Amino acid sequence: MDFNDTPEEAAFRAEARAFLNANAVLKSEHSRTSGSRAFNAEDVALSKAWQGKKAEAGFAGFHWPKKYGGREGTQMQAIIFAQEEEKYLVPPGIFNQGVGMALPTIMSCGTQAQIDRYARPALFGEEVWCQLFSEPAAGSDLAGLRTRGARDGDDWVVNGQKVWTSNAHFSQFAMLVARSNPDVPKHQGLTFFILDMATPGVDVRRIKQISGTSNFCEVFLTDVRIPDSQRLGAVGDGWKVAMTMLANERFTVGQAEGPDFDDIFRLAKLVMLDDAPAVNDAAVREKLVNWFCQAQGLKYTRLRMQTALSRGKTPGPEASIAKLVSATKLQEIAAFGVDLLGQAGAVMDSETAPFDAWFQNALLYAPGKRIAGGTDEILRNIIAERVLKMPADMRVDKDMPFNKIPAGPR
Amino acid sequence: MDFNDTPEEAAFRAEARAFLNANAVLKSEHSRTSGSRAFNAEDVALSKAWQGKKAEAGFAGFHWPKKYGGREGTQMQAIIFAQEEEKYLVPPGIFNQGVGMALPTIMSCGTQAQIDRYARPALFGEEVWCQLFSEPAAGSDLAGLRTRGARDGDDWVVNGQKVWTSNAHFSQFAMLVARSNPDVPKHQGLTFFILDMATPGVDVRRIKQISGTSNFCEVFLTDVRIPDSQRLGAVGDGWKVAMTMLANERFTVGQAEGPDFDDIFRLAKLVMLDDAPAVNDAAVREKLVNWFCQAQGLKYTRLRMQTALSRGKTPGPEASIAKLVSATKLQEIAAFGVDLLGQAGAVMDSETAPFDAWFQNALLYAPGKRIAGGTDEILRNIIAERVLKMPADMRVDKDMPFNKIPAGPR
Amino acid sequence: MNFEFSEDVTAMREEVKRFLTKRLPTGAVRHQIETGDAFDRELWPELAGMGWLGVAIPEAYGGAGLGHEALCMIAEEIGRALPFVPFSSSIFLAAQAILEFGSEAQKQKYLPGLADGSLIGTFALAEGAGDPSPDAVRTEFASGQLTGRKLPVFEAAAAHFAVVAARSGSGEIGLFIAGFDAEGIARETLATLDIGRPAATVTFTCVAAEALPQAGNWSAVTRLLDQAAILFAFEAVGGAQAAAAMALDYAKSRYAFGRPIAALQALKHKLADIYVATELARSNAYFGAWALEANAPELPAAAAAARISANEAFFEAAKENIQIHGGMGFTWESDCHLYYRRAKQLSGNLGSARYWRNRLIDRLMTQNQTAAA
Amino acid sequence: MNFEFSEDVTAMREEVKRFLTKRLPTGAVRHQIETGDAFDRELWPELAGMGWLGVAIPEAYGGAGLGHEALCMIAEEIGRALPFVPFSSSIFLAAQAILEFGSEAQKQKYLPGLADGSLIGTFALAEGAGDPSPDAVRTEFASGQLTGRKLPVFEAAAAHFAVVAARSGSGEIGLFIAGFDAEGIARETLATLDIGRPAATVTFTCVAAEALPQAGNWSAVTRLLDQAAILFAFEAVGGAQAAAAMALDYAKSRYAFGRPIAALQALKHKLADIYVATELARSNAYFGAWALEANAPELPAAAAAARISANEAFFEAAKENIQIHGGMGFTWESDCHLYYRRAKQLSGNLGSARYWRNRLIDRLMTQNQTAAA
Repeated sequence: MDFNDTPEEAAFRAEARAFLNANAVLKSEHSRTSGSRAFNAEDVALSKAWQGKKAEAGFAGFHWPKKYGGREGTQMQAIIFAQEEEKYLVPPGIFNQGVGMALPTIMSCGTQAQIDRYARPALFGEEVWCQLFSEPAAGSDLAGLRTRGARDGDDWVVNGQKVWTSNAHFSQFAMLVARSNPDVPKHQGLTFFILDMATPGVDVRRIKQISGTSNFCEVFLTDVRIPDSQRLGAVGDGWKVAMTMLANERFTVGQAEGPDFDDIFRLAKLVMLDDAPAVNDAAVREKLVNWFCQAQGLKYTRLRMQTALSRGKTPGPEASIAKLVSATKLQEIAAFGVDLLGQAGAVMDSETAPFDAWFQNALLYAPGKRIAGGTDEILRNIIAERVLKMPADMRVDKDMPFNKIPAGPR
Repeated sequence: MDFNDTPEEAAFRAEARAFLNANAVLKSEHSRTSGSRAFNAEDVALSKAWQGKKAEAGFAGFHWPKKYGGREGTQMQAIIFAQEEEKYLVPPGIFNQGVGMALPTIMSCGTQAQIDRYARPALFGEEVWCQLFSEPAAGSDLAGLRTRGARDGDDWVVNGQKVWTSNAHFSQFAMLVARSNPDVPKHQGLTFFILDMATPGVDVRRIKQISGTSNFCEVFLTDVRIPDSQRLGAVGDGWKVAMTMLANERFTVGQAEGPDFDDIFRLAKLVMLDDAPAVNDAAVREKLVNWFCQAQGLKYTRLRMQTALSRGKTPGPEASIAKLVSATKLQEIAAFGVDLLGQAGAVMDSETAPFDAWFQNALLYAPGKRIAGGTDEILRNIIAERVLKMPADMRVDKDMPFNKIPAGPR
Repeated sequence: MNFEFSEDVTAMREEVKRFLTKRLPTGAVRHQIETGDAFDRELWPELAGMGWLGVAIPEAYGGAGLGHEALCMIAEEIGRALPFVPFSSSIFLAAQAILEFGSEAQKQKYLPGLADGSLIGTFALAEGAGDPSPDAVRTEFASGQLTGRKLPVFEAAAAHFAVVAARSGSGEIGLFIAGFDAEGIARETLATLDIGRPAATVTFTCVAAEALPQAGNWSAVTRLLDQAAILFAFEAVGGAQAAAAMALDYAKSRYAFGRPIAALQALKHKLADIYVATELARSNAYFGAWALEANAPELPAAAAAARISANEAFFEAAKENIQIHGGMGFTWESDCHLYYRRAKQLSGNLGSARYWRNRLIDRLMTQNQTAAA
Repeated sequence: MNFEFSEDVTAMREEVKRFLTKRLPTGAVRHQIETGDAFDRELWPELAGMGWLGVAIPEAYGGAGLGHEALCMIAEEIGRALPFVPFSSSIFLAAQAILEFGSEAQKQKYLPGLADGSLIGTFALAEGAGDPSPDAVRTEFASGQLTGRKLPVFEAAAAHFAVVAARSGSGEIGLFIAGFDAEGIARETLATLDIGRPAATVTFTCVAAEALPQAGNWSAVTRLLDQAAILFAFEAVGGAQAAAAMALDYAKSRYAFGRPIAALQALKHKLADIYVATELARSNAYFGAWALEANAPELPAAAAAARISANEAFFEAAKENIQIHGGMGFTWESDCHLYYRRAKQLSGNLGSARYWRNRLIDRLMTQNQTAAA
């Protein structure tokens, strides 16, 4: 048992480091991650350039076939590169939806023409993709989506509203699921499309979150015409295609970013309680140790997963564990960081609130981390059903025609 | 807002105190309640005598009609008497099932002959009753009970097994629910009986609990013949009668007995941690305060309920709250009492373990408090459905004939 | 047994509730906050006009003289409706301080204005992070003048004056009234987590001030904190109940998988637990109301228990209200975050839970009894 | 990345698991405990015969020399199966102490017997309630003799000797071997919460003893505690997993309302949370195993994190296993309570969670780094 790379891994890591050293700057020691940052036009331009540079150097599309510009590499290479890249100041990653999800799905369900059209521009950072799945009335119950796609000649006419779309305001393309047949059970009446975001009738509005920032968009679709050639998979196979895509998501949802154990530990050493650092207080210690054990537990769980990958095994449900634990931990740490400041906890001026009000800000975006990418409740269900093989929740609507399913007051 | 009795209540309290002073001895200051005590023959004899004495003096059957020896009094009188009685050393109460539950049910669902036969002997402590409801495969799902009651001439022949029956080993009579018709949905095929525990075929065995004591029995019923005259309510009305009875139970399930805030507070003042009393430790304080707030909250919730009663209103779901909170609190306090002792926590010798190993013993019976009389999960459902009016859980078996309901591997 | 608010008080509370529910439909408070003003200048005189500001101020000073139980009930409704007004600073703290520690002349000078809303006060104790403590008070009162820096002072921009804790020449901590129009005052707005309760740093440089003569040492401050803690506990109970009700309504109307999500056990049990926590907090707050009105020796322990349990219930309810609303609850356009922000504001405004836990245990250690009544 | 047990060790662990599962069907352990004997005298030599007692004892001293990673895996299986044998006292503590701090002669004298099961040792540190601390050690070693009273000493009735912490003439705490057949020894059985791990008070009155020469001060004791903490953490992980598996099996086979109770969200989420806690604890224990085997400077922090998270996961799993079993789980005839008792025994045996939390934070404060690797 050790933490060493295999010789192949070590060689690849050296290669990655060499590339990164040549093209990026190392982060300083106490750089602060935030789980809530909106990207501006400059971020997008820098991101596109950085993605292009990585793709040119063979550090993108690790799983992709070489013929589309990929590396035909291993999962471990992707992990190692991410580990190394994390240490550098690089532009935000906005290509996960395209390179990590959309294109792999197109490669497995799409036509050769679709692959040829979309693969390289995505990989080389020229085109950004987003995902038009969730709707105001279809979140955890994704298959309950109501956006209507009606066939009209060679086109489909789409009407509806999508929500919680990251990056929609600067994406060129979207993966869209719409209901093509409301008369059959809900999973059977969906069809999957590639949507050009410049199509008339696509109206993107940014959503203002609790924190005041806007990381997500809502997208209104009014008589949006999509050529049938942009359909991905068969009519009515939308659910199957979406599941193919979401299977790729599992690897990408990870820990909630924001203040973690090290940060609250640092705060507890800084803040004084009754003339002694807060870290000396037994009640503070109890909480700190709890978060330390969770943070370390997540870290070593991740390393166990990577070991499994490194040995060619399929990893387990670690991503669900990481998201479930880290989102709650983030909210607790943020709240505690605020509590530690006593009467000034509610002050957000960076002059008064330590670390530029990092904990206060985290408190405002933490609730989203427990919702986006699968709520706590959905994740517990996933663990119970997929890992522990417990029975699925009862569903009244499973075999019912979609338009007969009770939908409550509207 | 105050804590004073109304003039009527004050007069009654004085009356109750006078009776108790004349007939019982006050408890000492630090008497320890235990949630796990098995009664022996002497306890039963003393209980019967005490019940007789109370009934003679008019301090039993507060709700009962005068013609059956009751007081035709108020709920507040019952509460006030219980409050006062609690301060005295009196024999254990074993008449709740008879006086509080069985007889009120007989009075509302039974024949005059049944009332005349059973009322006075129960009230005057001559006959003890128990309740044969739960079965090994029917706990929370009480209506899933399998004990079979088949009509045979003027009798019913009962076969099956009951479990979790308090007091069965010294009870003269039992309230029994059996399945008279397995071909109809489960709630419709039950019939309610009064069972003479001396009937041949009734085999009572005591159940040894985790703690080693035996507060409950299992009762095996083999070809037990019950005359039809002992049937309570119509054939097939057993569920309705049982619900009538359980409605009376709501007032009787209360807080879990055992060490509470005062006791763990006393322990925390006694135990030393790093040369200072544990009560000085901030982490200990955090827990203590949590239990204090719960204990006080329960106390004042109870007083709010009593005020409602005193004003002639129907009390709310306070009993469910009290049981849910106090059972968990008991288990937490017991576990913490053990933890506070560090390396000697696992020692149960009364010489080493403070207060005669009260916390260790409580740790062993506390799990039962979270199960008996409605599990935590059932109580949360009750609060959600009855108080918050949330939808009931989905039931696959509701309208299915009983003998078609999936019952799993046996 | 008479452990319940009187029918008069209950009727008044229903009136407040009806008024605020109608006056402040969903979104109204948020829109008011978004104006950027210091408080809702239209609503404030309306509340005053109904006599609700002065409900606990004696009639002799322009109030209704209905006592603190009535004020507790209003506090609960304030917590529920979250009106954008400086009610708590002006009434729970400033008016209470003057009522308790002011001279007859001061009462006559300030209380009628506080009761009719023409005068708004606040309380300035904190001087940065940390819990209330005499050692943390560095602001000084000498030769009739205050000098120091208070932070955060809630609703300072709305207020005309503050009751300020400061160290006098004798070294004891006292309470002093300083007008915000006086020379030497500087108010600097702070960004706050709770956007519905703005705050400022107030700097006093040789500001003329008058002492509250009955507030001669630190125990006056703790007494004021105890009293206010109970009123804020009612605010938190109201907030907890409102957030839970919002979650419950949403869960009943939101359908997924063909059923309301309220049918899911995960939600049922979560909301049952929140209900239980809120009911226990309410009962502790009731005991606090009794202790406040009766000026009972149990006041400090009652205040601590009420505050701690109410703040915990409120934060849990507010936090899970967002969770139950899912994505919607995480948007600015939902009112969920107003409760979440307020819950956190209340958990620190009079000192942290740690401070109150220590006060409670220390009290129980000395009184050697765990509860009254 | 190679953060996983080797295939050899994993294969051995499967063997242990198969053996214990077959050898100890449901109820077997309980029946063995009910005999009233000090341990399962039949099973013990069988375990020895398989070479499992000496797995981490070097071949030179009669062991298998497979190292501590192998012992960790066996510890997990011990935690799962709860065999009624003094494995932990004799191997995790006594053998470990001699291996670490004994002279060559002592190793030769004791380790082969410990490895073949003919000799059983235990560890005597505690002298009543409280956490490990040099000040709490009042037992004295003078002129080659021990005098004092140790309580509780686990599995004292099964053991032939104890490794005893005592204060020597210099005032330093050392470790000493005392035979239980020596003159001046009195063992008095204690009632214990964990009936599967009996204990006694052992009184030493001028008992001849030999010092472990490398254990010269308190840091030897804390080092032994760190090492043992990791082994006990694996025991707790095994227990947590077994209790959770028992609950899961029951929930899947128990029907109510026409469906297995495993279909209820309340149970699904409860068991998912326990699964998550157990997985995190397992990962922390793995890091502990690495630190133990590598004798890494991270050992103390790794031991504390492994112990704390494993004990918490185990108690939660054991407690909720009873809850999920309902009435059945509350009876003597179910094995549920054996895990519940063991979980609580493990949470105090080397000192309370508080003690380990303090050690962890103190360590993090000095090392100013939170993790290795």
